Amino acid sequence: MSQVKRRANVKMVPLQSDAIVPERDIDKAPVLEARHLGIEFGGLKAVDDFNLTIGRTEIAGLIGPNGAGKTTVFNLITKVYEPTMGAVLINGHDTKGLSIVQASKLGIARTFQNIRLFDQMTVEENVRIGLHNQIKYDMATGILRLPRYWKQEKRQHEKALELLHIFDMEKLADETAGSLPYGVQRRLEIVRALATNPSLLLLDEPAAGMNPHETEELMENIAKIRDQFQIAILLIEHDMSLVMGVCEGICVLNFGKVIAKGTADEIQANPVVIEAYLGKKKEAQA
Amino acid sequence: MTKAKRNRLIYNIVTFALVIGAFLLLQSMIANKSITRSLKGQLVPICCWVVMAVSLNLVIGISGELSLGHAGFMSVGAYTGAVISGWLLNAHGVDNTTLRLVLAIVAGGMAAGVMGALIGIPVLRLRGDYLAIVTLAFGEIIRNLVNVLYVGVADGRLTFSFLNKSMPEGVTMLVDGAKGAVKIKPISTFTAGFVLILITLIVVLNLVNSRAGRAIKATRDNRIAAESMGVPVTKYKMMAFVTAAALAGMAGALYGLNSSTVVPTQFTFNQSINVLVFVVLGGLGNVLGSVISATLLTVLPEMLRAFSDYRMLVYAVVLILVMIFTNNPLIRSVLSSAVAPIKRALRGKKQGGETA
Amino acid sequence: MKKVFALLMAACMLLSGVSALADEAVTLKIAHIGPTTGAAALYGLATLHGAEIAAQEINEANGAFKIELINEDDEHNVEKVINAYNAALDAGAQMILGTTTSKPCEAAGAQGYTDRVFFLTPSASSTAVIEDKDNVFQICFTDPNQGSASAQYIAEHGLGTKIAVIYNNADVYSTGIRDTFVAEAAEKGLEIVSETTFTDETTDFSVQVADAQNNGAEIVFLPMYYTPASLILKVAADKDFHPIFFGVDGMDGILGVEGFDTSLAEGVMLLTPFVATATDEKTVNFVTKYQKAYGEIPIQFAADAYDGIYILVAAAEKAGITSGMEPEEVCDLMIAAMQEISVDGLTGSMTWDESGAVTKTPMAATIVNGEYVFE
Amino acid sequence: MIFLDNLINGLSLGSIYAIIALGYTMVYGIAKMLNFAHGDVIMIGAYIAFCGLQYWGLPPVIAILAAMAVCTLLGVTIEGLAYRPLRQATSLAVLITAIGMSYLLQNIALMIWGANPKSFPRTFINGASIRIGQLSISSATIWTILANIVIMVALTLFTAKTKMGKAMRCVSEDRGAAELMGINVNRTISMTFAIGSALAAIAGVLLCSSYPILQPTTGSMPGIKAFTAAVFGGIGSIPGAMIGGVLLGVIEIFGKAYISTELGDAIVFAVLIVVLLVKPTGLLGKPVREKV
Repeated sequence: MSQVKRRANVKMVPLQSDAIVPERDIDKAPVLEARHLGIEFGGLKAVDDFNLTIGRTEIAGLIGPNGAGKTTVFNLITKVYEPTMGAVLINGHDTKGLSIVQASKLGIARTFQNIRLFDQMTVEENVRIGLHNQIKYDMATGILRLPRYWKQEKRQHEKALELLHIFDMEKLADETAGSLPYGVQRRLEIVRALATNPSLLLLDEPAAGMNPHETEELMENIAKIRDQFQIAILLIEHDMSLVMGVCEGICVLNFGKVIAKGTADEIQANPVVIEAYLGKKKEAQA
Repeated sequence: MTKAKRNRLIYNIVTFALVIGAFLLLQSMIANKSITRSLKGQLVPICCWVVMAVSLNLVIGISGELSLGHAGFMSVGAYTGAVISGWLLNAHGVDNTTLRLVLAIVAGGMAAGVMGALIGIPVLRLRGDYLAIVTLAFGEIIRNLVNVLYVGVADGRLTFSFLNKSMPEGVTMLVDGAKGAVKIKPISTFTAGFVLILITLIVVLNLVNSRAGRAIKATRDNRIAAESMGVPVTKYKMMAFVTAAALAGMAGALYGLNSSTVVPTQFTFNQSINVLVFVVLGGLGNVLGSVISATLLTVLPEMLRAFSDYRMLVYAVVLILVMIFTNNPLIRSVLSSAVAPIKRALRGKKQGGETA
Repeated sequence: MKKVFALLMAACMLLSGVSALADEAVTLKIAHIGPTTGAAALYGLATLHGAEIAAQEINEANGAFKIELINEDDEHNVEKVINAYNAALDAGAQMILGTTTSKPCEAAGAQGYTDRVFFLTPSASSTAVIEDKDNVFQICFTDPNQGSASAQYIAEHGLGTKIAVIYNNADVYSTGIRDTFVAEAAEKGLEIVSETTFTDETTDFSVQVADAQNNGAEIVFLPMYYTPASLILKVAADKDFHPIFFGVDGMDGILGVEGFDTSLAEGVMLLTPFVATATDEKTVNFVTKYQKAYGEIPIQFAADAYDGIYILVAAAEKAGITSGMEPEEVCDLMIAAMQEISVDGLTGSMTWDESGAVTKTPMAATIVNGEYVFE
Repeated sequence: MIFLDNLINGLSLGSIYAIIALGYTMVYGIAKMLNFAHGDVIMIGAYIAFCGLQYWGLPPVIAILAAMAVCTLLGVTIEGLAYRPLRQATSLAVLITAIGMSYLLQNIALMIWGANPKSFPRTFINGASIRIGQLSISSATIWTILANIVIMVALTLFTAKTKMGKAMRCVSEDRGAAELMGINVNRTISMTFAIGSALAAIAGVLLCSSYPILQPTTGSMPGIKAFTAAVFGGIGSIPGAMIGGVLLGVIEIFGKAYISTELGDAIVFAVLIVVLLVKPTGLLGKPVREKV
């Protein structure tokens, strides 16, 4: 139904050994490359020598114990923080010195661990903010209500409803975002991020606070989104069933460093990971 | 048409209907002379304060930044308006008062808009309390500078001087330092005020329901999220700030040209707070609320002249109570649970009607 | 329509015979407008109280005139003063005693000029108050007049030649006096060695005083109200700087500030037409009544307003104002009458010309042992 | 000579700003709110001391203690009634409330004491000035500087050594975490307001000893300038408030003396703006990172 605009000038880059699933990158340029990425907060290395390459339609997972630096990696990729070491390339473009807005324009969209919706605006308006750089007209057109205003508003409205349909949320279009239930807010964040027409979608704990049934539904939807929009997805998640179920490649982070990379099966079998992360988790659960 | 769109349309229609209705009513009262001198004298100031309140609401309610220097922009507009009007009359012999008034208001708006941009560029990078205190500082600086500004007109040319009054012979002073803008020929009319309110409402309401307006609201609700969606936050904050400053400047020009003189002490921090009270009482982000509260709070003190001792006291208490009632989660939930059954009853009835 | 009605009323009164005039006094509806609340309330209340005492005296005397005093508050605000003015006319005022302060008076007077309403201001002293307006008359000196009179006084009495001026550059009154003082001083061969400013919010005067001291000023001229003046006196005392401090009428009241160490003001000279400690019969009568009614010693503003009511009555008598006469009609009659009368009041003997400015002799008082003493 | 004279004038004014800024910085550092009414608490403190000296004939020290007691009570009451219900609200809402509180205090003072200015009586604080050669330093300045040093040392020790002081630092760092650690956040913030308001009373007395005119608006302009000083020094930092206050006072005096008395206030506010743009955290402030 939706025709996603393909980005034309994608520079081909040599294959990186940092790819989790190598075969995906043979015929497709990577969307994201993080090279020796790192940041220090007052002498403390929150992320150190982080390398990751994500292919064009890959779904990758970033896991690790609390405080491992996962969200910091997201913040580095989206330019909330400027890295003190290394580089982030998005669709082949170096993002050094770019702002959050410029990074977004390069094709990155994200959701937030602690939901950041525009609480006082309606669901549709939230999605329309995502469409901000997709369907445009200037301020004067808006104030003077020129014909272009009506045309573009109509397009925004239709597009917003189309996107909301992914999660069957069209009926909620007029609700105030802040008044929605938790799970719906998480889904709205994903829709809003998709509206920016990204080539890489970063999901920060999308299943947090969801019940197993909702999580399963979300899993299906993540795969559906990838297939429909032909985008790459990187997600942070503590729910292992979701990570193992949907991610083609997984990267494990501990104390700001990558300790393992591989497919779900490889990670589950990796003794380092089991010791550092899964093992503990199992004990805790038991 | 969606529900939200319908509600918005109704809101806008009510707003405009109320303003136009009030204007027609007052005009008919003026025509058959059933209006008191006192009320008639307040018509133009009311228009000015309505525009001030609506424009400040654009900054505080819609853009979510607390500006404490709004009166400063009003003074820039008032002074510019007075100078332009005096210059047109003295240097170019423009006798047409309507033309003078329109040009003065446009000039006042432009000057205040430019001032808004100059201030906004550094200030809007700051956040929250800092932004508030810096707008306050700018308001005071503007007042300080206007105190030592001298403008005269002679032989068709404007002469400006700063700090000391060095003027050529035979000059007619337009702005005379602490004496303010002097010898203004009052030319403001109620109709001009009414038109200015309409323009303000059209600008603000249309802006709010457009791409730019949504971007402004998004930066208010969540700055980081807005940036992550590719919305350049500072640009849109600036847009709201400069628009509000320009509208305040236009109100200032109308205000200044309603009197024979304007002094810097009319545009102090207290005046900014007065407008803030209008905005808070009318509801943050609620344009119609600002129109109503600015009107009532301008007229009521005149009707209750005997109580003017307590006006500021009451304002202060109102500010505090409104803030606590609208922001405390506990009180809000109590209030909304009290209102909910009524809402439900209303909605139930409507839905019942629709299904039937 | 209203005018016709007024004429009919006047005709009726004439018809009802001369005997009526003897029994039924003419009622003058006078509106006092001034800041009775807010930061300048001190002055507005003083003029209101002064006017009330005069009105009471006239009403008790059962003469040819009765006074009905209407009071409207202008909050010392240029916008509010128009509201106050309109409210006064709505309440039936025939003439205005006011307004108390300069800037509001300028605005209201201009409105009154268009509407043809007569103004007599007790204390609004800037020239802009009367300029280009035939309907406004002053009881106090204009600011320039005070400025030049001060310079003349200093020169004639040989108080000194090196002068420092400290003035409020955000205040019309202060800058108005300063401008002519500086001009007149130059003519009289007085040297201005230091000139510094402050604003309404200033509390620290150390720079201003230090500048005067370092430039060897013998006289410090203070064209300002007493609040900042009291701070300047304190700083000077701390710096062991003891020139002659020369003030203007705004300095009046400094001795009445609660808690003020009057020794700081010892030797301060000020130009004022009224001091409450004078011993003439009129002043004693007024001060006694004022103290009884309001529990405080009247300042010059109160005396000006007290005189104002008597001036209005004298002019009304001359002009033949009658009860219920419309303000428009009153205005032109009063303007003509004002130029013919001469009134001997608390603040001196006064006459007026068509400009609206008053002519009276300035007087300088010195503070000795915590009291004002005339030369 | 003139330079030294101005320097001393600057130090006098700066020490007043510093003592007010100490109160601001404490409250801002811990409660994370700009207590706009702080200047007006100062004014109330000065009025209480005035009443004690002028009407009740109390000895100066007792009058000051009375003012401190009243202000402490006032500060805690304000916090409990107006600010506590807004703990979760946006900073916009809190700031508007604080502005409302500032106006409320001014108008209450107006009702109780009237608009006529009062002159603050002479006490031991503003006794004879001290002369060194041609220079003279007013005794109020010396007392103010002494008070500044004592308060700064006391506050530093208090926050470093005592249990309550440590609790304050925790709340300042991370309110949520402090709550989880079992610190009573409400009580800690109340305590902060109590201390800040007691300091305000002292500041009020010192302010009015240097500039002995007392009006309902007495606290507002020094309050705003002292906030500027606190921001200048780095808000939340106790030595920062001291340094910021003194520097701002010196800048204001030098600006007036060497540039123009007309533009004195404009210069002060221009300093604030420049500082916020160049170094938003002030001279000694710590950078704050927004959590995403």
